[in-house]
Amino acid sequence: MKLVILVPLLPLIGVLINGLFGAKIRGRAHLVAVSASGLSCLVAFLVLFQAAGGGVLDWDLYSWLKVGDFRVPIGILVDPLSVVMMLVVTFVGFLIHVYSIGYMHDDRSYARFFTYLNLFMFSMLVLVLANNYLLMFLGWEGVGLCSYLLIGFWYEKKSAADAGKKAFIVNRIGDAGFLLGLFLIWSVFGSLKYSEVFKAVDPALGTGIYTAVTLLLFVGAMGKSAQLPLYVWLPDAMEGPTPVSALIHAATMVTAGVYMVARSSPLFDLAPFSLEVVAWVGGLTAVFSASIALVQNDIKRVVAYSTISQLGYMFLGAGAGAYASAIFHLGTHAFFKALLFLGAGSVIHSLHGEQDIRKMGGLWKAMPITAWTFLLASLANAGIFPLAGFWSKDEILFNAFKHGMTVPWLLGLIGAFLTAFYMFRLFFLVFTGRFRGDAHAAQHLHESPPNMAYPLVVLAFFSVTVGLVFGFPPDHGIYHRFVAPMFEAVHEAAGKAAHASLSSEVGMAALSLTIAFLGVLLAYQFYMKKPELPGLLADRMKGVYRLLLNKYWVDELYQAIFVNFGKRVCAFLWGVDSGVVDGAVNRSSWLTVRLSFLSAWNDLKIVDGMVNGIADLIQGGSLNLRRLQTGIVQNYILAMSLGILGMLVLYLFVFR
Amino acid sequence: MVPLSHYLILSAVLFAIGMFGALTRRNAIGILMALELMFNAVNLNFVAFSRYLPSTMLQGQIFAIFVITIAAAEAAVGLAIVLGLYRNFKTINVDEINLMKW
Amino acid sequence: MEKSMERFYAAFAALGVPSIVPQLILMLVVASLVILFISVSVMFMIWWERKISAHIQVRYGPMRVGGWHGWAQSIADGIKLLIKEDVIPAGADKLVFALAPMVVFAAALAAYVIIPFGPNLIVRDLNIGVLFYISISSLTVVGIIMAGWSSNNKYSVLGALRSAAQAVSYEVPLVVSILGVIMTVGSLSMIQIVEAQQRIWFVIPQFVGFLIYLTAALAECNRLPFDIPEAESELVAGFHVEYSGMRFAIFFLAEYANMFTVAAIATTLFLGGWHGPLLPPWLWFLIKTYFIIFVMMWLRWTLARLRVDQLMNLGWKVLLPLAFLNMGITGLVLVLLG
Amino acid sequence: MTVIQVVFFLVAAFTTAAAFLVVLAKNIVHCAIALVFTFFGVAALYVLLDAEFLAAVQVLLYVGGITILLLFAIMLTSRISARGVKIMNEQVGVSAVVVFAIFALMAIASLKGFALVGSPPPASYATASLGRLLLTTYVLPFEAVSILLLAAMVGAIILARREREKD
Repeated sequence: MKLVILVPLLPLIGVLINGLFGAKIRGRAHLVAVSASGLSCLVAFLVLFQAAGGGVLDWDLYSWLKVGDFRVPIGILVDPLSVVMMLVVTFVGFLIHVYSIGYMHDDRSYARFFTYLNLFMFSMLVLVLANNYLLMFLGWEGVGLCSYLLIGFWYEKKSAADAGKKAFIVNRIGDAGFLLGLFLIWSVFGSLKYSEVFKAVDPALGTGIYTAVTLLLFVGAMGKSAQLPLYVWLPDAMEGPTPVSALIHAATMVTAGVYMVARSSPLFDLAPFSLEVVAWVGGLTAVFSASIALVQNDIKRVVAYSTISQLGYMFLGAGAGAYASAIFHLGTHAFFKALLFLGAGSVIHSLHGEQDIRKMGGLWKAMPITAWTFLLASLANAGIFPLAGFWSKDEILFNAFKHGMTVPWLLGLIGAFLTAFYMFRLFFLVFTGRFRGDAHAAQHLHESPPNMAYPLVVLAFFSVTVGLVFGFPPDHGIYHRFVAPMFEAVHEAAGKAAHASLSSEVGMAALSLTIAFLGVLLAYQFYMKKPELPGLLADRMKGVYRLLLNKYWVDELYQAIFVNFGKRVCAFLWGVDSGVVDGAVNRSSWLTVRLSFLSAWNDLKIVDGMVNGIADLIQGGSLNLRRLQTGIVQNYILAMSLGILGMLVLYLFVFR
Repeated sequence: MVPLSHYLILSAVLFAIGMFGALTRRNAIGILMALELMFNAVNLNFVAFSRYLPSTMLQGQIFAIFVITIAAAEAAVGLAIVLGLYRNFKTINVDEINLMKW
Repeated sequence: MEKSMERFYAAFAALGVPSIVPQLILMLVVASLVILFISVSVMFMIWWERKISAHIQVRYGPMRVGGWHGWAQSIADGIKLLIKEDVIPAGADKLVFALAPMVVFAAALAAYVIIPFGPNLIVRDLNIGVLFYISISSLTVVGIIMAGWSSNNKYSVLGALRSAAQAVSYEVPLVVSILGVIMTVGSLSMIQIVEAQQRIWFVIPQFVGFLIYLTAALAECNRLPFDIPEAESELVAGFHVEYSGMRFAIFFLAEYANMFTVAAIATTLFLGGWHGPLLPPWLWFLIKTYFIIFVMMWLRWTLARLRVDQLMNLGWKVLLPLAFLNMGITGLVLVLLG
Repeated sequence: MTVIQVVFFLVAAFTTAAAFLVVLAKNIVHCAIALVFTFFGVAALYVLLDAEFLAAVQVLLYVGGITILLLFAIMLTSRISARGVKIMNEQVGVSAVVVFAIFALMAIASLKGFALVGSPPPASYATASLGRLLLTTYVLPFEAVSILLLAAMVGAIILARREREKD
């Protein structure tokens, strides 16, 4: 079991080798990085077999900070939750490492890329395996740093550098919340170790404190996991290389927020209001970003908005108290979303950097492997039976319904419909029909090299099977038997409140499946049967279309909210000015002219006299006073000393 | 034993001498030296208190350490400023450097 | 030892004399003993240095005075210096000029308080032992600046400033290199440091620290290859160019006394102090100390002088980082070993 | 009069005399040298107060560091020929009065306030506990001071170095 220490250590060794000698080994950097992540993945599987028996390892390696009674160890926690996360991270990470060999092979910063990638793996594993909040925060910041470095990987491109900065800054807002949450945890529970904090959890402290802690933690999760309103950085993060988008901004880092919420479930369970907030934010985000994804034309952005939407589902699940389901969706999503990104990357690679889906189409024939795997991933993402996405998403929706969160549940259903629609819009536009790019590009269409294609196939295999194998029957599959005991308390409480029958479960599944099929069918209608229909619809509903195309203008809104408000105020004031004031002015001017002769005399003699008199007085006074400011420092010190003297006198003799 | 007030008065003497120097020396380095005297007087006070008042045991010494540290920083920055003054004015007599007035 | 002290005090108490009198007498006795030791040992060292330098250069060195290998040469030189005319330059600041050699010698003398010649052969085992040496040795620089400035001579001022810059720069690595030992022992007291080396001399675990200390100590003593403050070819003789006769002799005395101190501290901190088989402790201590002095002399006649910029680079860019590294690694090892 | 008292008065007289010299000496180098003696006097007082560690730090930092810095600055800024120049500014008289008044008040306060404080508790050697305190209770000020030192170092370097030629 203690083998687990190798899991984060191997990528770290990779970082050291590639980071220090990257310039030397250049084109062979992947040998180090891929073997590091591969071995790490292997060890992770070994740990899984040992942990499958239900063993939990809470291992303090080293006393990290020891200041007074503030103690934080560097320690590892291996329990079902962290094992699942560890597996997802190492396995998907390994596949993406392999994929990157082909995708990045002619980049001039090859070694730097793999260094960052390994550093990311290390930080993410620290985040996942930490046994206390502070170490988790270290990993949290580490992955944030890697995200920044990798988004801005092509830093000579201004948009990439800007996107990196945006991600970093938006995440700061969330991290501030997280950090405040940590402070609060420390001051309330006197420790940052999970085991000690959760042992100290006591409902008698009142829900207020738990609500405060969990909401602060959730602010952190919102930043990292790109939830409303802090989601704005994720679409821009697509400026990074596509493997990065797949690994960091789809499969692993962005799910850290969900992991953190699940990890803190003992705290969240005592704060019903916070759970409500989590569920609502999740549901709203799911629908909101899915609606944006409907009309985007950049292949990676569609997938990015889809990611935000799916993260929303995870939070919806967590908010409904179904942490296990949320983590399950996290796992399945990691597979099919990584696959989608890698597929998109494959397409982009084949088209030499073209990302606009209006210039694609009919790629099925040219790149069959990519197309097939992409189709499977789309089906999984849309939640079609029996692929992975169906099981996990269905579970989340069912749990939301079961726990009486009707509105978030409805939001989830709408989101499911939208998801199916935009996924297949994307698929049909890219892979079917005829090619809409220029002739030159058409000649160069090609299937990706094997080391890019194989990860696709592997991921596709898992996207298809993982849900059925581990998640069937819903809520009682292999996965659940492994993970769910961790969240036992919740389940029991919730189970008593609303025990659902099998029939309602099947009915719910049928409902969401129907909705998903409707979405697919609609997309088929729009983009296969009658390709002119979308244009017509866009013309008819211009307002909505533009609203969605411009992503609800949120970016612009954040930018200009104060400006617009200011402008409106000014316009109002101008109206007052021109209408009321000017009228009054004109009327009164006549009167004024008459009166002014009278007042002129008054002005010249009396007022001027007074003003000049005061001015003379002040001038004379200040001419003398300014001599006080001599420019000689010691004069000032003397004045200060006099003040001290005065104070001494006061304190010694007056205020006794 | 020497009573506490002896130390306090000695410290007051040193402080007053330092203050007098800071108020009257023309040479900027002389002023810095006078400041160091004042720092020393304060430290003496701290250490004496930490010796004589058992409830404050060692706190005074800790503070004295901080004061010494800060005095070192002050001396370094102060002397750098003096060198800057000398470069710009060719003098370090502070009463000749009085451009910041009116 | 303790007993005889008590008897000594009791004898005075019986006479009705206040206790300060025997204390003062004791102080005077100890101080004169130390000065006597310094003078004898310095004379020996000077003779030794001349012989070593001569043999390194394939000459004989002084051979005549006193018979066997010119053993009385230093004594003759000393007497000559003492009876020379005491010259104070006309433009000199007389008070400071006269004070400077005293300050330098006082600093050199004070350091002997904490040198542990043997388990009981120490003037005073101060709690702050090593720290006392470090702080008192910084006084030497003040004396040197006083000497250089008061001579009213360009060369001596330059020598003094170089010396000050050098001493300040090398004091930092010196202190940090010692920290490794102090962290291991957990005490500043010289006696305890020596006792901690019963099993293993610190030169083995702290070899880097030892090297840094030795280098920085050479610089602190203004010896070659760090003798820029008194480089003959550039500054004639540095800060003491205007000194002659007895005052010069005091500077000379202080310089060699410092050399002995530095070597003695190195012995205490790194070479196990008085520990050694067969021979009595104080002899072991002296053997080790003179061995280090021999190494220092050997270096002097082997290495060339560094330039000022090389000197500063070595101090700040090589020794200091190394010393910090040594300290960090020592701390890490200590923490890991519990 | 016990021995300790005699020693105290001797050291106090020595320190005060040296301090007066610091402020009143005509030659700035003499001032600096007098300052060294003052520092030594204060260090001796620390020893009397059983603060040996602080005494060593005092000598190390003030004599070995600050005085050397001061002497350096003096050498760099004043000419040896600049003797016989007025050393005090115009406000000597006022300053003397104000400073004496402040001193008198401080003396009154100490006599009134602390005359009753008796002999101190038995001393214990405290270097180790000083270190422990610095790294536990006072760790925040400790870190803050280290940052301050860093800032001062950077500031001093920037202030003291000549303006680089514009290229």
